[in-house]
Amino acid sequence: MKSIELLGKGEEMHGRAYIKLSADEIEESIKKLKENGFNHFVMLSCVDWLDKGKFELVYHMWNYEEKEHAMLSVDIDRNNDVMKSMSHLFPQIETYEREIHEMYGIKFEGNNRLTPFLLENWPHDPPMRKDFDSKKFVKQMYESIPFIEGDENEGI
Amino acid sequence: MKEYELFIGPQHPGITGNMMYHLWVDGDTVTKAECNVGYLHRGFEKLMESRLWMQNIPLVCRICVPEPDVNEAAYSMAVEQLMDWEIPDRAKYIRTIVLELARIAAYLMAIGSYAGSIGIYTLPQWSMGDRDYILDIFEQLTGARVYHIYIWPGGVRWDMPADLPRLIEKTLNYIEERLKLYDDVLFENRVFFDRAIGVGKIPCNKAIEWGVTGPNLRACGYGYDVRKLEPYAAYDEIDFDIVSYPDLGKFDAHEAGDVYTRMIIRRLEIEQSIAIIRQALKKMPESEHILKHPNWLRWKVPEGYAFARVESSKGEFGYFVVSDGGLKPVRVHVRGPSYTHGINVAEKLLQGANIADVSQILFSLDICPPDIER
Amino acid sequence: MDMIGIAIKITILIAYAIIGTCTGLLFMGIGRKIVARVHNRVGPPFYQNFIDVAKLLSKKTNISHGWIFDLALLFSISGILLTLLFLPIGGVQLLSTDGDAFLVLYLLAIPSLGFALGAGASGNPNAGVGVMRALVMMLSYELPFVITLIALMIYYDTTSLATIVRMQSINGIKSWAITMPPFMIAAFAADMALQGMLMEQPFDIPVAPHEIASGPMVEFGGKYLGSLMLYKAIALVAETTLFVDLFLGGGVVAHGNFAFVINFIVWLALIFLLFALSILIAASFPRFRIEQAFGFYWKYEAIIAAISLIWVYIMVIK
Amino acid sequence: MLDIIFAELVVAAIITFFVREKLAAIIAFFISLLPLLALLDWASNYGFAIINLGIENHMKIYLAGVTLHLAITPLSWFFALMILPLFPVIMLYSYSFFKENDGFFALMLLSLFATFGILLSRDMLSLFLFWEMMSWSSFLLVYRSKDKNAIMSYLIFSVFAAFAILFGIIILWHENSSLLLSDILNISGKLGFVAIASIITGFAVKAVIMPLHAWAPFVYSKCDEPFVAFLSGGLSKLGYYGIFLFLFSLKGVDILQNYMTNVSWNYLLAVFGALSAFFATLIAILQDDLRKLLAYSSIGQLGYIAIGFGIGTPLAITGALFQAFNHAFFKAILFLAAGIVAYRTGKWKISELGGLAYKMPFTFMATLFAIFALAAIPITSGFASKWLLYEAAIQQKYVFIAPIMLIAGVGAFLYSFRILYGVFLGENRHDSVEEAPKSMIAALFILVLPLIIFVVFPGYMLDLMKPALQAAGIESIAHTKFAIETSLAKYNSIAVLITLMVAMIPAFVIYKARKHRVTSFEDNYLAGEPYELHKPAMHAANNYYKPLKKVLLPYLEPGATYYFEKIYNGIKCVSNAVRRIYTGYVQDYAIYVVLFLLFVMGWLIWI
Amino acid sequence: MGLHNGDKMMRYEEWSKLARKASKRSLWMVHFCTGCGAIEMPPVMTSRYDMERFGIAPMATPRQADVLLITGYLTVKTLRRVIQVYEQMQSPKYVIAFGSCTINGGMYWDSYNTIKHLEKYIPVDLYIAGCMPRPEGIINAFLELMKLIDEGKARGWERYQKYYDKYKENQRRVFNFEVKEEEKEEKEQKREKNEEH
Repeated sequence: MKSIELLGKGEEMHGRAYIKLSADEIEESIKKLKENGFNHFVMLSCVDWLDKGKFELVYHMWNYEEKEHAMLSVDIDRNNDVMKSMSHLFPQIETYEREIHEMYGIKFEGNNRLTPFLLENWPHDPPMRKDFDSKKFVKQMYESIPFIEGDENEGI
Repeated sequence: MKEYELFIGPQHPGITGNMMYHLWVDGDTVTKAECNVGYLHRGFEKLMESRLWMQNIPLVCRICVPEPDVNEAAYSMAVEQLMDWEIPDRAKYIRTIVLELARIAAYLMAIGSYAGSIGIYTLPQWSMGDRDYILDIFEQLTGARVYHIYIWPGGVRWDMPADLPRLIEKTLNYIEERLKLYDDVLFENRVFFDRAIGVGKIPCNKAIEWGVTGPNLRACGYGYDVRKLEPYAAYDEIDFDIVSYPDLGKFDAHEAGDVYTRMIIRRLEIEQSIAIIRQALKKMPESEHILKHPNWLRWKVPEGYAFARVESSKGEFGYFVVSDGGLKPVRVHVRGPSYTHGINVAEKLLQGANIADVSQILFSLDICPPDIER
Repeated sequence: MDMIGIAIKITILIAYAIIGTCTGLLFMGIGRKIVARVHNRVGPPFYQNFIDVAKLLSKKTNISHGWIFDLALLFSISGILLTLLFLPIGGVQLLSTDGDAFLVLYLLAIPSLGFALGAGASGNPNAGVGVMRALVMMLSYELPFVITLIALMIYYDTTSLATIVRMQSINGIKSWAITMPPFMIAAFAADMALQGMLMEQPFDIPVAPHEIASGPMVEFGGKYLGSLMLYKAIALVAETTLFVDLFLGGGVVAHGNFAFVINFIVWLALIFLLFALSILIAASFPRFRIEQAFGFYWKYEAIIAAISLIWVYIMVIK
Repeated sequence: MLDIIFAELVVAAIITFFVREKLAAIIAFFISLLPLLALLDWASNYGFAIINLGIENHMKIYLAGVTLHLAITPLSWFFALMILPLFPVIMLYSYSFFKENDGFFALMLLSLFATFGILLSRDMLSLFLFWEMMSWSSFLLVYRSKDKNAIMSYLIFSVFAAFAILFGIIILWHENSSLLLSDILNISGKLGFVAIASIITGFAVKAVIMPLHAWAPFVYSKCDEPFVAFLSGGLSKLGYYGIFLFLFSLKGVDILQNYMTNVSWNYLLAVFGALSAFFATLIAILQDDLRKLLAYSSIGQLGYIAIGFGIGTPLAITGALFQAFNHAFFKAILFLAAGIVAYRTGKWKISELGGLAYKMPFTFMATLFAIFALAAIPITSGFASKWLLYEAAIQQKYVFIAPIMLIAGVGAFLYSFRILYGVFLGENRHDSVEEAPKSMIAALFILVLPLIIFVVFPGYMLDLMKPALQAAGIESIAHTKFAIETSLAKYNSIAVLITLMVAMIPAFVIYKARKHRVTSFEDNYLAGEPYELHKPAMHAANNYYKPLKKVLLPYLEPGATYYFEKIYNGIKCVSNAVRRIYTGYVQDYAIYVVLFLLFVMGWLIWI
Repeated sequence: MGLHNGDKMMRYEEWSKLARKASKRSLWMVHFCTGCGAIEMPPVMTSRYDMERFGIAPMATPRQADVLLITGYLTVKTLRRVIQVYEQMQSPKYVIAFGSCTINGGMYWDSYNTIKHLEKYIPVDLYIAGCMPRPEGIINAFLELMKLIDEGKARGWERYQKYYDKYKENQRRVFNFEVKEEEKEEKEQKREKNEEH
C-alpha cells in the first residue's frame, strides 16, 4: 500500500494501512502523506488502553486518488498525557483535539482553543476515560436528586 | 463595541437541530461565528463500551436522527470487517434499497427545511408529507418509522416482504411526480436564484482540506462518493453516475460550492437514488438474508482495528471500531459528516455572511448536530 | 351638527371599527385555510384567529419591558383604528372627508412607529434588526406606492380619498380607475407595494422567523402579541381598502337608498380577493433579502409606477 | 423703544463677558426676553394687519453719515416669533450646560442683537451691516469649536454669502440710488436679475440649500449644542427670511421671471429644495455621528421650505412658512437633547450610546415628540406643514417633486428611528447616567409647547402668517380654527385628535384588562441561552442601516465624494490664501471691502 | 379541589371558562428541538398529520408560546436552556415530555450527561411514552392536554411557582455550581415578585 511504502513501515489491517509511529514522527508523517495525495483528514480517534497504561491516538487519512485509508497510530503515556497539536495541518484537527482534550484530558500543546466543547461546567474526571465509572456517577449525580413531593392535585 | 451578539439556536427556528451558533454581527454582517455544540451529547461512545456488540445496534441509529440507517450499516460493516464476514447477496441488495430510501427521506427533509429557511413554507409541507410515504415503506419493512434497527452485522434482520417492491415502486413514481412540483416552487424560482447563487461559497481548492464530504463536496466540483470509492452493499453491481458540480442536468450551473449548487445536487441525487432503487429491485437475487449468528450474549469479536465508511445524505459517515477480542468493544468512534461541516466549515462560511443568509447556509450544509456530539 | 347626528356618527364609527376588526380576523383565518389547502392539508377552522386573540388577551402573565414597551400596545391599536376610520369603506364616508390620502399614509405610520418603539425598548438585537428591516421595507415600497398615488391624484385633481372614490363611482365599474390603461400598470405596482405593506412573502423580511426569530415581535407575548394580532387584522383591512379605494372605486357599484348594502358586499369581496391574491403569492415565493427587496421596488416597481405617472401626466396636460 | 433694546443688548453682551457663568446665563436669559417683550408690545399697539409700513414709521438711526431705517413689518414679526423665542430657551438651557464663561453668552447676545437688527432693517445697508454682524458673531461662536474644517468652511461660505449679498446690494443701489428696500421694485432687466439672483444665492448659503450646504455638516457637528440649536433653528430661518423678503415681499420673483421668461426660476428653486430634501435624507440615514445625522436632517427639512418657496403658490408658501416655524422648534429640541446626551455621557456616536430612555425619561419624551413632529406624525403640528406642501405640489402637478418630497418624508422615519433606537432604546450601557438638570428639561418642554398648540389649532398659525402674506400680496388659504381647506382636500386636525383619543379607549381597555410584570433587560430572548453565561452585547446600533448603505452608497458616493473633494480642496487652497489675506488687522479688512466696492463700481460703470 | 391552597386557587377558579376554552384550542408551541423526538414534529406539523387543524402552531420565541415540548432526553446543558425557555414563557404554560428518556432516562439510563427524570427539574403536564412516539401519539397527547386544560387539571406552571425553591434547588444541584447566599436572597426576592402577579 502506498502509505506503507511512503513511511516505510506499518501493516495492512482489514484493507487499511495501520502504521505505528512514535510521537516525534507523527507531524512529518502527516505532512508527507498530505503531500502525497492523502489530502482528506478523516478523523482523529483516541483509544484508552487502561491496562497498558497508555492512550492511543489514531490519525485517519484518506487518499481519494488511490482510494486508500491510512491509520497513523501514536501511543502516549497515560500519566504524561501531553501531545503536540497538529491543528495547523488540517483545520478540523483543532475540533478533534478539543473533544479529546475534554473527553480524555489529553493536553495538546499549540492548540489554543481547548475550551469546553461538549460539556459545560464539568468539574469531574474526563468522562471517556476507562476509569470513569458512568454508572456510579449517574447514581451519585442524578439518582440522588429528590422528586418534588407536593400535593398530587396540583399539576399533572 | 461595534458588534452585537446574536445567538442562532438552540431555541431558534433558523437552526438545524439543537445546537448554537454564537454570532458577532456588525450591522447585518457576521464578523465572527462560533459553533457551540454539546446540547445533545449523550456519551454514546461511552455507552457502547459498556454494552454487548449486538446491544449497540439500537444505540447507533440514534446518532443521526434524520437518516438512522447509515449508522446501522456502518457499524455492522465495521463489525463484519473484524469478523471477516461476507454477507449474503440478497442482504446487500436490501441494504442498498434501505439506505437509498433513507437517503431520499433525508434529502426530502433537507430540501424542505432549507426551503423553510428562505421563507417558502409550501415546500416543507409537501416534502415532509411525501417523506412520510417513505416512512410507511419502512414501517412495513421494519416495523418502525424512524429507528429501524434493521441492518445487523451479517445481513438484515428479516427478509423483504414479497409485496413490498410494488409499494416501493408506487411510492417512487409518486415522488418522481412530486419532484416536478418542487422544481416549480423552489428549484426554478427566480427568487431562489437571487437568494442562493453565490452565497455561502466553500472555496473549492480548500474543500477537501477542510474535510468537506458528500453532496457539499460534489457541489465544489469533486465527483467523490463513497459508494463509488469504496463500494459497500451492492453499489459495485449497480450502474449510476455521480452528480457533481458543472454537470447539473437540467439545471443551470452557476458557481461552484455555493448554496444553490449544494441544493441542486441534493435535488438531483433524489432522482439518482430512485434510479438506484429501481435497479436494485430488478437485480435482487434470491438467497439468505442474514448469516448465522453466534449467541449474542457470548459473542466475542476478534481483536483488531476496523474502519467502515458509508455515504450518507450529509456526507461521509465513518465508524472506527476497536476490539480487544472481548464481549464489548474497546472503542467505537463515529465520524459524522457534520463534525467538519458544522464546526470548521460553517464557522468559516458564516464569517462575512449576511444574517439573512446564516440560516440558509446552515440548512444547505445539512448540519445534523447529533452526529457532531453523539 | 346636532347631538343626535354626532351620536349616530359615533355609533357608525364604532360599528365600523368592530366590523373592521372582525373582518380582518376572519380573513386571516380564511387565509390560513387557503394556505393550508395549498399545502395539501386541512388547516385550522376559519375562526381560529378569534380564538388565538382571545387566548393571548387572557394570558395570566404578561411580560413588559417598561413603559415604552407598552406604547406599542397603545399606539398600535389606536393608530390602526384611526386609519381605518379615515378610509371610505364601501363608499361610506366615515371621516374621510376630514382628511385625505396623505393623512392616511401618515396615520398608517403611527402604529408602525409604536411597534418600533416597543420592539426597540425590549433591547433585543433581533427586534432592532427587525425594525430596521421594516423601516427599510417601508422606504422601499412607499416609492412605487406614492408615485401611483400621485398619478391618481393629478388625474382626478384631488388628494381626497373621498373624492377619488366618488369620481370613480359615477358610472359604476366602468369608471373605476383600473379600467384605464395607465392605471392598470399603476395598480400592478401598487399591488406589489401592498404585498410589502402586508408583509407577505417575498417581502416578509422584517418578521423572518428563520433569520431573526420573528424580528420585532421577539419579546411580545400575551396581551402585547394579542394587540399585535389585532393590529395585523385591522391593518389588513385598512391596507386592502386603501387599494380598493384608489383603484377599484372603493367597491361602489350601485347608487340609491339601499345601495350601501350591495357596495359593502362588493367591497368585502374585493378586499378578500386582494388578500387572497397576496397570500397565494406568499405561498409560492421565498423571501428576498432586504437589499434585494429595496432594489426590486426602487428599480422595477418604481419604473413601472413612473411610466404610469408620466402617461397620466401627458393625459392631463392634454 | 427699539434703540433702548439695542443698547441693552449690547451692554448686556459686554457685561456677560465678564461675570461668572451662572450669573451670565441669568442676565442673558432676562435680556433675551426683551426683544420678545418688544414684539408683544408692538403687537398690542399696532395689531397684525399692517400691510406696508410707510417710511414715516421707520425708526431712523444716523450712523456716520448714513441713515439706517428700522421698523417691524408683519413679515419680520412672524419670523421674529419663530426665531426670538429660541434665545431665552437656549440661555435657560446653557445655564447648566457650560462649565465656565468663555464668552458664549456675550456672543449669543450679540447674535440676538444682530438677528433683531436683520429682522427690523428696512434698508439694504442696515440689512447688510446686521447680516455681517450676525455672520461674525456666529463665526466667533463657530471659532470656539477649535475645529479647523468647521471654522474654515463656515468662514469661506459666510464670506462668499456676504460678498454675494453685497454685490447684489451695490447693483441695486447703483441702479436705484436708494438703499430703501421698498424701492427695489423699480429695478428690472438684466441688472435686476443679476442682483436678485446674487442676493438669493447669498441667503441660500445660510438657508443650506443643497449645493451650498457643504459647511453645515462640519459646523453643526462640531460646535456647542446650544449654539447649533440656534444655528439650525434660527439662523437658517434668517436665510429663508431673506429669500422670502426679496422673492415675495419685494417681488423679486417677477424681476427674475420678466428677464428670462422661458425658464421657470421658481421651479429651479423647488428642484434644488427637493434635491436637498431627498439626498440629505438619504445621507442622514447613513450617519453614525448624532450631530451629523441631525445636520443632514436639518438640510433635508429645510429643503422643504425651499420647495415651498419654489412652488410659489399661496398654499405652498403657507406650507413653507409653517414648516419653517415647526422646524425652528423641533430641530432646536433635537439638537438640545443631543447636547443633553453628550453632556451626560460624553459620547456622540449613536453606536456607542443606547438605553438612555429609562434613565432620562423626560429628555426622551421631548425628543420623541420632536421626532413625531419631524416625521410629520399627525399628532404634532409637523404634519400640517408637510401636508400643505404636498397639497401644493399636487395642485401644481409637480410630478417630479411630489414623489421626492413624499419619499424624503418616509426617509425621515428611518433616521428618526435611528436616533430613538440608537440613543434611547436598546441595551443600556450607561448605568450611572442621570436625568438632565431641570433647566435643560424645562428648556426642552418650552419648545414642545408650540408644536402641541398648533396641532390642535393649525388655523391659528395661518392667522399668524396672514399679515405677512398679505403684505407680500399673497392671499391666505381658507381655514377655520381646526381645519385647513384647499382646492384638493381638507385637513381637520380636531377630527384626527378626537378620533385618536376615542381609538385609544379600546387600546387602553386591552392594556388595563390584564396586569403585566416589568422584567429586567437581562431576561431577554437569547434563543434560550441564559444571559449570565455570555453577557452578550445586544445593541444593534452600529451600522444600523447597513443593507441600505450597501445599496445606496455606490450611487451616493461618487457624487458626494466628488463634490466634497472639490470643496475640501477648495477649502484648503482658499484657507491658505485666506490666511495671507485675512491678516487679523481691521484696517486690512476695510481695504478689502473698499477694493471690492471699487471693483464692483468699476464693473457697473464699464457696462 | 384546592380550597386549602389559598388565594391563588380561588383566583384560578374565577378564571373564566371561556379563557380556558380559548387557550385549549390555540396551543402555540415553542420551536425547540431538544432531542431526537423532534424528528417526528415536522410530520406532525405538515401536510400528512396537520397539527394546525387543532390550532396548534409553532412559534419562534418562548414569549409567544404556551406549550413547551421536551422532545426526548435532555442533557444537562440543554436542561439549562429548557429552564430558561420555560421561565420566559408566559403562564398559563404547559409542558409535554416525549419518549421514555424523559420519564426515567430510557436507553440512556447510564449516560453521564443526560438527566433521567425530567419532573425533578420542571413540572411536566403530560408524558408521551415510546421511543419515539408516533405522530398519532403526539396528536393524541395534544388532544389529551386540551382535555386537561378544559378540566383545569394542567397546572404545572402553578406547581412550579409553588415549589419554586425545591425546583431551583434540584436545578442547582444538577448544574454543579454553588449559589452564594446573597444571590439566593436576590432570587428569593425575584420569586416573590414573580408571585405577586
